[in-house]
Amino acid sequence: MTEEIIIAGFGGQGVLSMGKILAYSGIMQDKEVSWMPSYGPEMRGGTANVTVILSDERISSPVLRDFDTAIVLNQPSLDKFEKSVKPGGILLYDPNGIIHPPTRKDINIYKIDAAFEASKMKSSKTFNMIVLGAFLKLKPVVEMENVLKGLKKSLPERHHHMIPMNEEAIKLGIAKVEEVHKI
Amino acid sequence: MTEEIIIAGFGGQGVLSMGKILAYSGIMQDKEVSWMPSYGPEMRGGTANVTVILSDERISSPVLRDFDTAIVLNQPSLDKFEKSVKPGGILLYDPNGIIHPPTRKDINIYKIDAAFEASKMKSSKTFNMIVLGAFLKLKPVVEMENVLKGLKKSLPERHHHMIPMNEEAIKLGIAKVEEVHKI
Amino acid sequence: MSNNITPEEIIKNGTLVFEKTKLMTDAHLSYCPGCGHGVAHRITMEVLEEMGVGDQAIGIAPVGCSVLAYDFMNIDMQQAAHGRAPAVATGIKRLYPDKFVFTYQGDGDLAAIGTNETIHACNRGENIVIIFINNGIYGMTGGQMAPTTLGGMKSSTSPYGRDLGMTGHPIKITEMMATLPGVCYATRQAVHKPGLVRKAKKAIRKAFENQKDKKGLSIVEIVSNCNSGWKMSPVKSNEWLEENMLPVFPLGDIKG
Amino acid sequence: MSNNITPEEIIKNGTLVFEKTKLMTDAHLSYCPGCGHGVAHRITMEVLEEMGVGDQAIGIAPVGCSVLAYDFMNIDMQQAAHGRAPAVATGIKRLYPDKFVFTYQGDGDLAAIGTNETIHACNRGENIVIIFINNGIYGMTGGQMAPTTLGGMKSSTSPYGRDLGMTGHPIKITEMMATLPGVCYATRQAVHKPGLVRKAKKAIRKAFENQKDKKGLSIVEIVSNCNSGWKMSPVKSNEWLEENMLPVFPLGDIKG
Amino acid sequence: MKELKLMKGNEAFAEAVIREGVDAYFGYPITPQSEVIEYLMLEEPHKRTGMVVLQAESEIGAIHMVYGAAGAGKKAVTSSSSPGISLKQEGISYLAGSELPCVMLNVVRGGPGLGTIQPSQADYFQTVKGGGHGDYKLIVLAPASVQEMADFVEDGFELAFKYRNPVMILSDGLIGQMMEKVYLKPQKPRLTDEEIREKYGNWATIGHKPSERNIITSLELKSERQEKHNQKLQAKYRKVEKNEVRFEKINCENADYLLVAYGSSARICQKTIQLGKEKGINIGLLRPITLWPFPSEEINKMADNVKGILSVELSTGQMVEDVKLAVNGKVPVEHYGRFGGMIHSPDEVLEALEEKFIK
Amino acid sequence: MKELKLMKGNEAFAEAVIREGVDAYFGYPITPQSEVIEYLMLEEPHKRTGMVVLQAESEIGAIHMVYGAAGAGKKAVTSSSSPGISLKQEGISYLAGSELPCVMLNVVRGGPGLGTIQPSQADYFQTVKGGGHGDYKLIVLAPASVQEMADFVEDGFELAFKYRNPVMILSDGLIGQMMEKVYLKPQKPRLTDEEIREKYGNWATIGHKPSERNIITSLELKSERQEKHNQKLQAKYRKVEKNEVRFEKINCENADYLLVAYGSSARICQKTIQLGKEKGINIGLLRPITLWPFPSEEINKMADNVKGILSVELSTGQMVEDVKLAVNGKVPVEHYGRFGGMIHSPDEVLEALEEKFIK
Amino acid sequence: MAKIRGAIVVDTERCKGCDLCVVACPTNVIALNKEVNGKGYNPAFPKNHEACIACMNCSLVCPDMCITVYRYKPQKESV
Amino acid sequence: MAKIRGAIVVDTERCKGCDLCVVACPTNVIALNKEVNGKGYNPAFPKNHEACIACMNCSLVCPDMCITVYRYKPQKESV
Ligand SMILES: Cc1ncc(C[n+]2csc(CCOP(=O)(O)OP(=O)(O)O)c2C)c(N)n1
Ligand SMILES: Cc1ncc(C[n+]2csc(CCOP(=O)(O)OP(=O)(O)O)c2C)c(N)n1
Ligand code: SF4
Ligand code: SF4
Ligand code: SF4
Ligand code: SF4
Ligand code: SF4
Ligand code: SF4
Ligand SMILES: [Mg+2]
Ligand SMILES: [Mg+2]
Repeated sequence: MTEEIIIAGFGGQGVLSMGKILAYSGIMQDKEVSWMPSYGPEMRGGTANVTVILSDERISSPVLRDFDTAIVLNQPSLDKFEKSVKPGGILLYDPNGIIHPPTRKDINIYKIDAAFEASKMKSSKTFNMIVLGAFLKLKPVVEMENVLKGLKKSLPERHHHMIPMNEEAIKLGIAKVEEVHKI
Repeated sequence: MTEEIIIAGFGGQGVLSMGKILAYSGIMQDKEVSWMPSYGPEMRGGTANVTVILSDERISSPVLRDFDTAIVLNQPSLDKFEKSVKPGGILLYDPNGIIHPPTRKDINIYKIDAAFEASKMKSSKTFNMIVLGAFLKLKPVVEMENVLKGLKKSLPERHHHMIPMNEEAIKLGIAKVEEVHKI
Repeated sequence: MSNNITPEEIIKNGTLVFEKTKLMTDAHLSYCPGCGHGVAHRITMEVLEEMGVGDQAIGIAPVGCSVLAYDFMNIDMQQAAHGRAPAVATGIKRLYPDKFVFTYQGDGDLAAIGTNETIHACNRGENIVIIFINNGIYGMTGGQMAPTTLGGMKSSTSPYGRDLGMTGHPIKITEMMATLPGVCYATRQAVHKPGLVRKAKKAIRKAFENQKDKKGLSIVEIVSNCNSGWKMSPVKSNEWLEENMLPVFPLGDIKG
Repeated sequence: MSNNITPEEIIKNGTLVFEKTKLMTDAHLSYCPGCGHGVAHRITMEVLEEMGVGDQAIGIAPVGCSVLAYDFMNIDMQQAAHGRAPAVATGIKRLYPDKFVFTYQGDGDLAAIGTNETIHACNRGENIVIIFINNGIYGMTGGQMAPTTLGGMKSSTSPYGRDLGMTGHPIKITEMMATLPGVCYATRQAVHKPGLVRKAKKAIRKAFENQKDKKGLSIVEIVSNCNSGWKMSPVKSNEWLEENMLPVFPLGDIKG
Repeated sequence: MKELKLMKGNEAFAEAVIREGVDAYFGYPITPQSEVIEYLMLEEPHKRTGMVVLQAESEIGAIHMVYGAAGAGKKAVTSSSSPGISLKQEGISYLAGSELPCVMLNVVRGGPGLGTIQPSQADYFQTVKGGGHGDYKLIVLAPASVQEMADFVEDGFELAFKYRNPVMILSDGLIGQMMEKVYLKPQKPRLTDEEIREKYGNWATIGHKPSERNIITSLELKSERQEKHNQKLQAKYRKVEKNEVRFEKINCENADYLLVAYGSSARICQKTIQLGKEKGINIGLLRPITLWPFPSEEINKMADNVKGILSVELSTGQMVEDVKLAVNGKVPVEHYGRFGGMIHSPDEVLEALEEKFIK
Repeated sequence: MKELKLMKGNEAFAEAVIREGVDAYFGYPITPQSEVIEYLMLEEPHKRTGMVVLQAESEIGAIHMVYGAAGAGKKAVTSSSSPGISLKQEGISYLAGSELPCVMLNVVRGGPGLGTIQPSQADYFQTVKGGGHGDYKLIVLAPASVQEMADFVEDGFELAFKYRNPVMILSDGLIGQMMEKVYLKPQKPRLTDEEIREKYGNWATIGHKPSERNIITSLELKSERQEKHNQKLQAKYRKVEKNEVRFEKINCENADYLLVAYGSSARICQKTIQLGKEKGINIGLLRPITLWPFPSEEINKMADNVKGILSVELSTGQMVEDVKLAVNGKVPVEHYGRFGGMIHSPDEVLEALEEKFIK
Repeated sequence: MAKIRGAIVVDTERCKGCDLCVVACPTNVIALNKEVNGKGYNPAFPKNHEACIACMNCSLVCPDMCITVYRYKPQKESV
Repeated sequence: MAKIRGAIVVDTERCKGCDLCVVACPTNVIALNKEVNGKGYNPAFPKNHEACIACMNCSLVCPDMCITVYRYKPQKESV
């Protein structure tokens, strides 16, 4: 099994840490992982993205042109990465602020209204966990138990009290993800 | 005609400027010239040497292992450069302070007691000009007229009054050079 | 019209009393929200505009958050290597003694890696202006400790607070520069309050007037916030600046 | 024995009151006749010998005439790149806080190319000693102008005399260093007269005692001749030093 | 017991530095490697091992602090990125000339000049041919994973002390910024003066009696002696070339085409091999682990059995010269690579290979 | 009217700098090239042409003053020797990245480290391959006589402005310190702002209205654009390689062996040819005048007709790599050279040639 | 004496919602909008515009040059 | 009181004839030799040796550490 994922959005949306939790979860499930961020000044206010690979084998290139799954959380990211999903792959997006929704017919498209759900949960910090839940529903590459372990590993001790809320958010994401287009 | 000369002695003996005057004289006689000094901290108090080449053709290497003429003005220089005279070439030295005189049999050896003559002239500054005279007697590679022109060129204006004394010194050198060993 | 005039009417009929100077480009600044660099840029350009010398000015951008100053200052500019702006300015000014040459530098740039170029431009009395943004931190690279970082202040390379015993005291480089005869004017200003902005601008004006009069090097230090590096909101960071930076770096003229 | 004792007898029977310290090697110094470097070397080594810490000392030789100091100072030494001795000393001292670490630097080395390393070692308060030989010139490379060269003074790069307007004033770097809290002791000495030699040695002793007591950085500037660079006899150069250098670089403690 | 972590390359390097028992780190911040000093400051290794971590006033300050510490026989580290490494060149030449061991890290970004902060491999020439003046060589290790960012600290110090030579770890923004699994070795104790002397000989300046004193210098005013010193260095370099070449071969047995790539580019090329297989193109990869000494002999041997060799670098073509020198005309050697902070994808590499050798 | 003088290489360079109408010299003393700044100070060119001569606080200061002056469209010069040139590497990379024209002189001495002050050619790699970071090239001229020390100032500026690229004159202590006849060109006037703009275009930062303003920078945070910038640089470099290769061939017609040597070493090899003749060995000499662009094509052609090629350098072997790359395996290529400040004599070169190829 | 009145125009696309103008305004004219702009910031707007006295405080401290200020000085009553 | 007497030994091969000791000596003990040493310098020597009072001035200022100083203090007459 190898799952190649790109996660992209605004700097503040928790894109990098979502990738990190995914990577940690992978490790908990004894997978090989790589997490490759975009970095630099564009992160200040601008967009950020991270490539995460989970695999049962040693990972070769951390740099990819095409992905099994693209998770895009704003319009610029959608514009940039819709074309990078492998035919038959998955595009997952948050419709909030999306004016031009995805149009490809050769991939599976899902949406998760994570911003909306997070505001309902009254915690913007759960946003990326809701998205993660949605992804895990579509691609159960790691088991819930290992995700929680990964969460624990990636959060500093003093934030461990937030784990239950995050778990809830992940579950919410699993429940709320919607199919848009299926091939 | 090509004449390859090494001049070597103590820092204060005017070795470099003697070479310079010779080079200038060569230019006055429309020759190609090169003047290559040893430089660096050893010049401070230590020994100095300069390679001068006068030629009718374009000069190739300014660096030489063997010379047509070696002019050596102290013991260390004699020790170093006696062996560098081409067979049949000339070694000219000032005997002052020389404990181990030259011994080669395959070269022509001359001496000029320039230190002594200079002290008689009551001007240590003429020392190197006396040596130059001696050399010119042995190897009249440049004409006296051009030597004087060279002297003029190489001395700053304010020292031009010293030219007559230098001329005298050169002539003295021409007169006083002695044969030591002739092949 | 009466006192009951609406804002819309005022905008149509009133006098325009403040707008962006033409010597700033229309590009959106790359700085974090509330960062003092913006005001410092603007008042520098306002001074050049008011003096009518924008087309005779050459600015040197540093390496630091203001590395892209040339995207914002609408004049001829060179981007200098980290710390070397005063040398670059020297190279230009020596050849164009009648042009207005200035550097715009951060505290890492001017007071860490660039100390040598700073001190010697001062010592030679280069007839230039240095605008020096002291925010007590390396903003650009992610908030590392600078030589100007306060004692006990946290940064990404002093995560437990700067230890004065291990890393030294916040350096007052402007005071050091002021000791050199080549420096004709040294002042410390701030731009986090309207009155201070006005004063800072006056100081910058004086600095460029000095250059015009060939008096030597003028340095205008501006104590500023780096709210990102300090990890505070802009408003909070300005308060913190007032309470913590200014006691160590007191405002006012140091020389000239 | 009586007052009529001969010198030869005194040598045999008298007390030895002065001889070359064992912490100087037997190598002949590479310096020009009469150059102040020799005395400065010797008294530095005498202090270490008297403190009994020669085998706990690490010296840093600069680039300059004293580049070969390691041939003469009979202790562990490192040769540093031009101007970088204070950084090299920092590297050593941070790892051996109980050893005696000092740099020996000329004015070109310390106050021109090395200004940054100098200032920041001071600012960090590195617990080291800097022996700073100020002869107002680059001796080693043939007498070029240094930042410390006096106004009007001739050098091979100021052949018509240093022009203060073009090249700046002689820099008083020791005074600048003294402004930094990390510097516990800054003093200016000379070694061209016996009394001054005694004082200079005391200053060096104090500097090393400071290091022992972990007080911070001590700088001992020694105003010295470079008779070769100045193109004077040693005796004349010392007179010239007294008349011309000392008014600009007055002797005495500056701090501590 | 090895410890498993998910870390950035820069962090793994920093943690490995602590665990290696390194005595001192001196550095100056620069993207994309500031995590090294930030991690060290956060970890407070002075509490863990007594290790010194100091932020220098500049890269020049840092390299000369390393010079001082290394001259005192200590394990010293510095790190920077391209422009900062350029500033260290005089110091690096001094370290090599004085034969001082140390480990340096360059997390390369795109140049020239201020350039970009994105990954690049355009400092190969600077590192391998001599960015500083004079005839000298750095031992150069090129990590291709976060694991190697950690492992090469130990390897680097072994080589550095064995040969009394500075070692450069030539990484890039990609390896520095990415996170992977890394197995960390257990903490080594820092060596005492006695252990250092026993292990590596008594050459360090830590204070001695006159009769036993040590001198660290790269100066030799007498040319005869300077030439001797250079000869000694050259003899050492020949020894390193003979003993320390390291490389990795992937899928090379029956390869028709050979990729030569190091570091991040080698990682990318691994995937290109896969893509090639899918297309029926048999590609091998030789990954130099030491860039100097370069695996010239191995590449020369490989040249006997392939139709073409592609040097794949994030640069406009630098290592390709060493590949050509190794191949000496036997088969065509070409270069491919994105640059200026751009990164080629595995597909692009395959396309380039096809275009240059097959189409 | 040309003027005949007897001058040191360093002095000839300095005088030619004045006569070229150069606007500014910035430098820091170092042996064996301090005569450059000393001569300039003595000559007071500010009185002759208004030229600025300033002793900087360091080599780093000097190169960045050059950067400023060059960015202002002026003819700016700096000079130094090996350790000082290492310090300039960041600045040089900036000049190349910002495409600024200037002329630099390196009067090479033996390294590494502080080394010796005697002549050497061990900075070839640093100069030709890129001592600084990033993908860039310097145009490199190698004078082999005092005359060329003077002439290459004009040539250098022509190339520098034509390609908006820094030019390095790679000399050494031998050429710098020796005196020869030199014919000096008449004084050129310094160019006015208008002349500069007309001749070289309007890119300099000398103060403009906002609508016409100029920016000098080497930064491009967007990798796409940085890659484009690099491609532009590379296209320029290919043009230089096509148009500006310079070399001299001596006795090459029927040579059995070819010496490749530049600068002082080429002078020495000229005599070796003579000595060879006396022994019945037919030796040719190819002297690269531009070290970059390197006369690879010509050497490759020559390789068809000779039995062996000897790269003769005052180093442990650096240019020999470029010779090998040019020859690409056609004939054996060897290196010979003294180093560390030692200078090979013409006889030694001949002996080396015999030993490597004949005996 | 007639009160001086002022008005401001905020370039909401430039604005980064830093709040500095809000704090600087002596008459509490300015507030941040709940709606974000294209860059995701809550831009300033003159919530209490009538209170503006054209003191320029807001424009002086705005780092992003978002604020243009107009002044209106009514005919003096005595004239 | 008995006069303190001194004597010096000059290492003539180290000496560079700089004259500094000559100038520093309060009792004019030292002069430079007419004959040069192996390095070509005119070395210092105690020309007027009896006048030496062992003040060490010469050795203190000698940059080349050529001078060793001995002191002799005659038995005090009163003892
Ligand atoms: C030679 C070199 N070293 C380091 C850097 C990395 N760097 C970029 S900006 C910077 C510090 C900037 O701090 P400061 O000058 O205070 O400016 P600020 O961002 O705070 O305005 C550093 C260290 C660099 N670009 N070049
Ligand atoms: C990087 C570098 N730049 C320049 C030099 C040349 N250089 C050697 S010594 C020296 C100046 C020495 O002057 P100072 O420090 O005053 O020492 P002094 O010789 O006067 O005692 C210079 C410029 C060098 N060796 N290295
Ligand atoms: S990081 Fe700091 S200095 Fe830089 S733009 Fe942000 S607030 Fe301003
Ligand atoms: S050149 Fe000057 S400083 Fe150097 S040894 Fe001679 S007198 Fe002393
Ligand atoms: S001009 Fe003054 S009163 Fe008006 S909004 Fe701005 S700060 Fe408030
Ligand atoms: S100060 Fe400027 S940027 Fe900040 S909120 Fe006000 S208008 Fe917006
Ligand atoms: S010890 Fe004093 S009195 Fe004796 S020679 Fe020396 S200086 Fe003169
Ligand atoms: S001071 Fe020393 S070197 Fe000078 S003359 Fe006297 S003994 Fe000789
Ligand atoms: Mg800052
Ligand atoms: Mg000096």
